[in-house]
Amino acid sequence: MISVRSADFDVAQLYAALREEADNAGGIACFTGLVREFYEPEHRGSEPAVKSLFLEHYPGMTEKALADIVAEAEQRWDVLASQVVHRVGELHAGDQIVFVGVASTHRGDAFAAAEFIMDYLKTRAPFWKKQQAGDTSEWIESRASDEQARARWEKTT
Amino acid sequence: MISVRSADFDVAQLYAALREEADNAGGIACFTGLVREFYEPEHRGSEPAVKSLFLEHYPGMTEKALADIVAEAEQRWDVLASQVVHRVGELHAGDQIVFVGVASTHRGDAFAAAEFIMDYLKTRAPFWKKQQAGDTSEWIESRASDEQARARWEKTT
Amino acid sequence: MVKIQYFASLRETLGAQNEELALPEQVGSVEQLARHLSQSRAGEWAVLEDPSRVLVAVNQTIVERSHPLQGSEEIAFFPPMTGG
Amino acid sequence: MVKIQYFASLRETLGAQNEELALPEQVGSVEQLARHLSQSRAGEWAVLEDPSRVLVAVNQTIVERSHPLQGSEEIAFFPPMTGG
Repeated sequence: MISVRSADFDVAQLYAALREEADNAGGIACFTGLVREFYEPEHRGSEPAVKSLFLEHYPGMTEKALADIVAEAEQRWDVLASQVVHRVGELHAGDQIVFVGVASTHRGDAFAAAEFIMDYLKTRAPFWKKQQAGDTSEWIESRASDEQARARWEKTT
Repeated sequence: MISVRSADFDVAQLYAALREEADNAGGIACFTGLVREFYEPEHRGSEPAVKSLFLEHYPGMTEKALADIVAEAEQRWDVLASQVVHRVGELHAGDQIVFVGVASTHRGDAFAAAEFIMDYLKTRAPFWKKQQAGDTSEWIESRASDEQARARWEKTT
Repeated sequence: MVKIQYFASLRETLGAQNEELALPEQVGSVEQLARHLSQSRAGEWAVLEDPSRVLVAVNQTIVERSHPLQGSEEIAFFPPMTGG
Repeated sequence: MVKIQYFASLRETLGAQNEELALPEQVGSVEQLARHLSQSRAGEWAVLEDPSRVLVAVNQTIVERSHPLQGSEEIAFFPPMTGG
């Protein structure tokens, strides 16, 4: 199941759905992303920490991009069931922002498929983060490390 | 926290503990292993499926081996908090058998540390599975693929 | 007519959210559309020609700059994604 | 005296769970202990000399066959692990 929404999600419920749906799975790998409270390097020590984020997305394409990523993971690995949830709108430090869970016959496949989905979701699904620190807000720049994390999957099977 | 016990565990509770303990984590990676109902290849089609397992362990060394594995993961990656639970005794098809959860600043570290702990736990912690199918029970043989999964971590940092 | 959408920092920089446009005859690809918008509107619009700063989706799929346009697509320009 | 424990299939094969043993003078390593038990007890005990089928822990840490023994350790013989 793929869900893009502003409401929070319940990891216990998503895990239970994976366990229910995946008949005879050997393992379930899950990842939850959280909103970190951080200082921009240039502000460190003086400016207030980032306390909130605004998540913009491209309705319609978002769901399609996530479905394509999950379909690619299903091609590459033994995926018995998967759950992808991404929140949009205003979020605060400590909030859950994304959940990816994969049930598989084998643990290696569960880990690989979940991490693959996360790495592609970061760089290929149309989400953009704007951070709020004190009175100022600015768009977060994409990171080369995220693109590198995605690109390494191109070399493996 | 490391726990070796016969009682079942609650993934929601373990996840909540990770989230609580890891201040300002960026992500939490979790893996749950489940008891699969499977046929031994030589029995396929005629003999009953494996319906239960007995997990033997080496009390004292088990906890020490798991603590050593977690300490090694903490050396290699940014681990803000971790939870490892392994059940022993009699388990049935579909039961939860093992949980590994890691909270980290970065998702790559959370995934790597969790998978590292699983791969070492499989081959370096003193647990042994005996399977029951119908009236017969036999010890499960170790798998070369598990040792290969562990060995690949020797080459990386 | 194509439908064009702009997202996130690009939407703010250009002060444009969405528009409908009849493609000029010489515009047959994404690259040519970006050049057309950049040249006809000038100023901040030049950024559309930089593939490292602006990605393009046609009918909700990310495409290369060489992607052909028929004239009835849903086109989106946006900065590199930062989800997850 | 060393304390020796046997686990899982090895425990069943040997019919031995744990024992205390005074190390003979010539036994100064894990390898020499395995040979001593194999030769003095014969039969199924020969498996102890096969490092691919039997692992050894001394004081609850897995060791190589060359690991030295002082004579007061907790020693365990067991098959490759199958947890998780």
